[in-house]
Amino acid sequence: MSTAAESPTSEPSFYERKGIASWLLTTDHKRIGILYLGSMMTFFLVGMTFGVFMRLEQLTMGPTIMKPTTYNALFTLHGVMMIFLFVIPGLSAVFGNFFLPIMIGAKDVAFPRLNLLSWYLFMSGAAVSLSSLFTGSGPPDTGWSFYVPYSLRTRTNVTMAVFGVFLIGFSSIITGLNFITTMHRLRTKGMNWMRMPLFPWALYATAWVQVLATPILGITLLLVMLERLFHLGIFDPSIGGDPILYQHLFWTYSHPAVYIMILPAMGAISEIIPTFAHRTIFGYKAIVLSSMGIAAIGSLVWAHHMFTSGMSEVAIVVFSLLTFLVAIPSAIKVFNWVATLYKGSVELRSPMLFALAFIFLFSIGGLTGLFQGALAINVHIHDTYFIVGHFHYVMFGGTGFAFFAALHYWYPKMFGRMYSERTAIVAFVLIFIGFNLLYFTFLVLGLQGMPRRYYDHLPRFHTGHIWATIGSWIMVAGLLLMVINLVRGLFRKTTIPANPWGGVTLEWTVSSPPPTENFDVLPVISEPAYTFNPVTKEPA
Amino acid sequence: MFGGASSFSGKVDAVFLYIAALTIAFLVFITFVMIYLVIRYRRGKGGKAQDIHGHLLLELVWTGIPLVLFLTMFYYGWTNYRYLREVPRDAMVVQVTARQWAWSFTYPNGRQTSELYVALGRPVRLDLKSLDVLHGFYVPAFRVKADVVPGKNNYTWFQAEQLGDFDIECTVMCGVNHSYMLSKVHVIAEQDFSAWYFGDSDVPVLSQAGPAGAPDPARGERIFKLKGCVACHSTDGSKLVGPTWKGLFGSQVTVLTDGKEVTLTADDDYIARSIHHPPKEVVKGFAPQMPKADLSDRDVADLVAYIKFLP
Amino acid sequence: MNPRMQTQTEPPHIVGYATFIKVWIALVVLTGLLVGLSLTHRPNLALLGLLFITPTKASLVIFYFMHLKYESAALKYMAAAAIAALIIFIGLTFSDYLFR
Amino acid sequence: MSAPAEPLAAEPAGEHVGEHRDYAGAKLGMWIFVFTELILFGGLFVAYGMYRSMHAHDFHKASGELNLTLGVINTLILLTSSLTMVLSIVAIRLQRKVQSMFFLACTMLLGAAFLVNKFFEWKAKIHHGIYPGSEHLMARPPGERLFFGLYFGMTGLHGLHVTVGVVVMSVMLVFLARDKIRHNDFIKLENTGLYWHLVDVIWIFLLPLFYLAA
Repeated sequence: MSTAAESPTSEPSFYERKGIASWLLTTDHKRIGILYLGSMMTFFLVGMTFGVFMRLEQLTMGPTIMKPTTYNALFTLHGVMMIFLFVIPGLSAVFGNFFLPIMIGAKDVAFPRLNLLSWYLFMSGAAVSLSSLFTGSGPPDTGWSFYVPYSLRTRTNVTMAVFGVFLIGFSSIITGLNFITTMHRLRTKGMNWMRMPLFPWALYATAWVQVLATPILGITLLLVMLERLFHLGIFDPSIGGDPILYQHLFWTYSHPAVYIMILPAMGAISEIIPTFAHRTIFGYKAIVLSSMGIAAIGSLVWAHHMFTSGMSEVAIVVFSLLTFLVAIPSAIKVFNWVATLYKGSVELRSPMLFALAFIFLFSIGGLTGLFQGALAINVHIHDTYFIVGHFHYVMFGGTGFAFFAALHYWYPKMFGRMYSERTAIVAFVLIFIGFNLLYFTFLVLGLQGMPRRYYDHLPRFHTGHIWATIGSWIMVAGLLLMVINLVRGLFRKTTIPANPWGGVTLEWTVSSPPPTENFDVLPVISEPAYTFNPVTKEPA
Repeated sequence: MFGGASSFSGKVDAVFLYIAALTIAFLVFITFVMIYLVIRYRRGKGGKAQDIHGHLLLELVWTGIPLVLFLTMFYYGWTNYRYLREVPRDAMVVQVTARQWAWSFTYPNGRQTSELYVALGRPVRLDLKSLDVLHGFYVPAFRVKADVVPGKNNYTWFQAEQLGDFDIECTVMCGVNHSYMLSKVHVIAEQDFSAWYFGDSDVPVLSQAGPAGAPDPARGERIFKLKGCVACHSTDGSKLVGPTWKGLFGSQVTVLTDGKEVTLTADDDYIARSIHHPPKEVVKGFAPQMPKADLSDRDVADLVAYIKFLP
Repeated sequence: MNPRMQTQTEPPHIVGYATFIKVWIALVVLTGLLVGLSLTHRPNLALLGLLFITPTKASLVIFYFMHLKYESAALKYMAAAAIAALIIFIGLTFSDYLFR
Repeated sequence: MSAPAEPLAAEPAGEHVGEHRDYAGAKLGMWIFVFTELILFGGLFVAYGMYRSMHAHDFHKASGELNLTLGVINTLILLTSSLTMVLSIVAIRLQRKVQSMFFLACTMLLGAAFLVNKFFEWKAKIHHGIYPGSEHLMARPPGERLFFGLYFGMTGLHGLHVTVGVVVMSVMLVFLARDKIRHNDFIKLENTGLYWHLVDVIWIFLLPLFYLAA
């Protein structure tokens, strides 16, 4: 595992061509990945700012820095941006685009132009949904779930926001379609399915969920638009429609969407842990199967968001049972990751710290999910801060931390530069402490009965809100430090070897940053993924 | 948590404790093992890493044990939940009406209130009805929650087991004043409840829609509280979602009609128009958010009388 | 290029005009049967038509016109998975509506 | 799917992989797209199923008001257009370019005829005051309102797909004329065909759900 392997190819890197047009018209999967990264980090920072303002408002009781309409718009936009513009495309659009073809030994994805189109759809969706800020009667105030009939009655610009999300959904479908075809058609010689690294596997499972679940969101949002424009009546109780049907359709997509968010994150963790333990992954097959299992069972549990909605008792019991089943593949993954540390040679670099924190935080997220699956408790904690806390543990402690882990892990490969390791660790510690102070307090508040989406709170919740807000400051300080560190790293002139961490997947065999064509000669694979010992694969 | 204010609280808390014990044990275990392995096999120690590809028996064990534990959680959660769906026959039925942004409660004898009064130890069935959008009826102390869905009548029930006042909160985002859609449950002793229930201190108003007599400001005030006007209009001059009613009558107001600004005097006619067709004339500086209320002419007259009565 | 890919990459053999015309005739006949059944004004027969004839017609289009019959096993599995996903989705939603 | 196909040509050395020609890949991509369309309509079928089970009688009554003859004619039109579509593909593979163009043009004309038919059907309904949100409809029971809401929503979305199909086919016609679609490079036409048949499959389900529910 030499960390100083020399550049295996003299070809110019994919950054070689300059000019705006070379970026905006590119069909290179790596450049599209970078485009996604830039746009998504921007959306993340904006969404984070919204969150900071919400926490500030909750620092005191009663109206202080904003009016209820502003607050309601903030939590809606925070949700829409973080979910549809950050975590759903998240790892698959950034790292999937950049690394999937390289990791399976291909020169690009199956449909490069479609790939670019998908980025444009994503950006126009973002533009359309954010344009609701400035058009009509202001940004939507419904919450990101757009529940009917309020979303049909409110005078705010729900139509625009929903149309934006529709476009983003379309972009997500195209990415999924592209990845499936890529993995079926473009794996290099010798790379059979069971030799494929786990990140591509996770993307494969994700892609199927994207392809099969997103259309439901599409039609649901389309119907919301039609309702608002033409009063079709399908969701509107004053015409005869059933608001619960909306919830079914919405969660039929939006629950699997949670797995669209978390699966690639799990995939990235499955890459990082073996690399820094310097040994093969424990239970490769189990992780592959659990990825597919999560994708399959995860699509069957949506109605656990609706236990108090007045569904039939049969449906309630069925969905509660299925919900507990989906916890199993996640547990299997956690066990396998931890077992991968056994008899390894563990190096605690910043990506590894984020990855281990992921395991801890995701476990809390997953375990708090069990409370909600249990019917009796669900009645109590549904629609409270407990859900908000749980969701942030899974989506931020899970996907968010995995995203940062992946970013620190693949950063040298993507940019051919390096961030400051020491600053990265300081930032990590701040984020980790702030995160837990913020969201663990949310769990407690929820158990005490603090409902979500409240502009104001009762006196008995006040202490909790103060702690949470202080946590948000610590976390944001860490996040900003992390971003500054990563941006500063881009300007530090260093040469990065092809394989700085000692990884064994194909992306570490190409130079950093990779050449335009990825590979001069397509590699031929002759052994399973993650063969570290006894023979360490050196770059060809 | 762990207050036990209703007969359902204990059942929820028992399941909570069961799952909490298991999950905390799991979390501590996995974290401990993780930290131990990181330290034991750290890079600097010089141990050689080994490729261990997996262990079928281990995989089966850590699939099987969680499966069994999860199923017990499911079962325990479900059996205790069933209690909430089986309403005792002798329960008193109270009709709960939710609107943006207020609750009202109608008792079997027609009495209407904006806060819920119940007798200690007596089961109460709540039939939930929404006049506009989704709401959520939630009493944290009782661990009871149910969505209030327009066009569909949901129900829930509870049996209070502790004297005192408990918060009612709306849990489904329902608009600007969602976080102020609060009320209280007053749990009082059986004999106090009977006295209140059969007493005449607070006469039910809306069942009395008799012939119009002289407008009655006192009745207007009750409508003001019961029909949710109070959620958006203050009577002390403070600015809420809608304009305050203090000093409203006879004052000059600037309204937007079809996009034009018009200044007019707030008289009986104007107030009645505003109640019947809220979006027609919206006071400048306020959003057109007022819902249409189902009020009779007499109700409106009484409300106007109440507004006149205000200083 | 992937060697397996090259073996798969050739388009399947050409199916002649006659097969498709036969399928078309079958589709028209089935449509006639379906409409005929519903015109008998017997709800059971009409339902039978809906449950059996319609999927048959759809399968004819999918297998012949859309060529699925001549495609690889992988694609057939995928199609089956997609349709299964749809059926499960409909079934689970009905677990609510049928028991309300 | 935009990836062009040249199934028998090997990948030229040094060319960026974006230009690769992969017949099976392009078709796989299209199939996956077909699945998403199927599920998109699936959401509407769920809504239909729910409301029909809740308002069986109203659905039955409202369905009687639809013009069965027009519905059946449109079904025959679409079935025939599916046939001509598939024949167009066979023709180009047999190197009969003119025949292929003729069949494709037939498909387009049939698609257009379907839309014209649909237009008159909608026009008649709207003329009778039956359209979403109309006073006439609001005076009727909820089940009938839902039936017509779904009718306009589903046939509308289907009509939109037909329109898109006709536009795409007109592009394909130009490609055929300019030899951009050839006997050994016909994936664009084949994918257009897949899309068109999907539109047909959806109509096969719409016919009994709306016109034969009486």
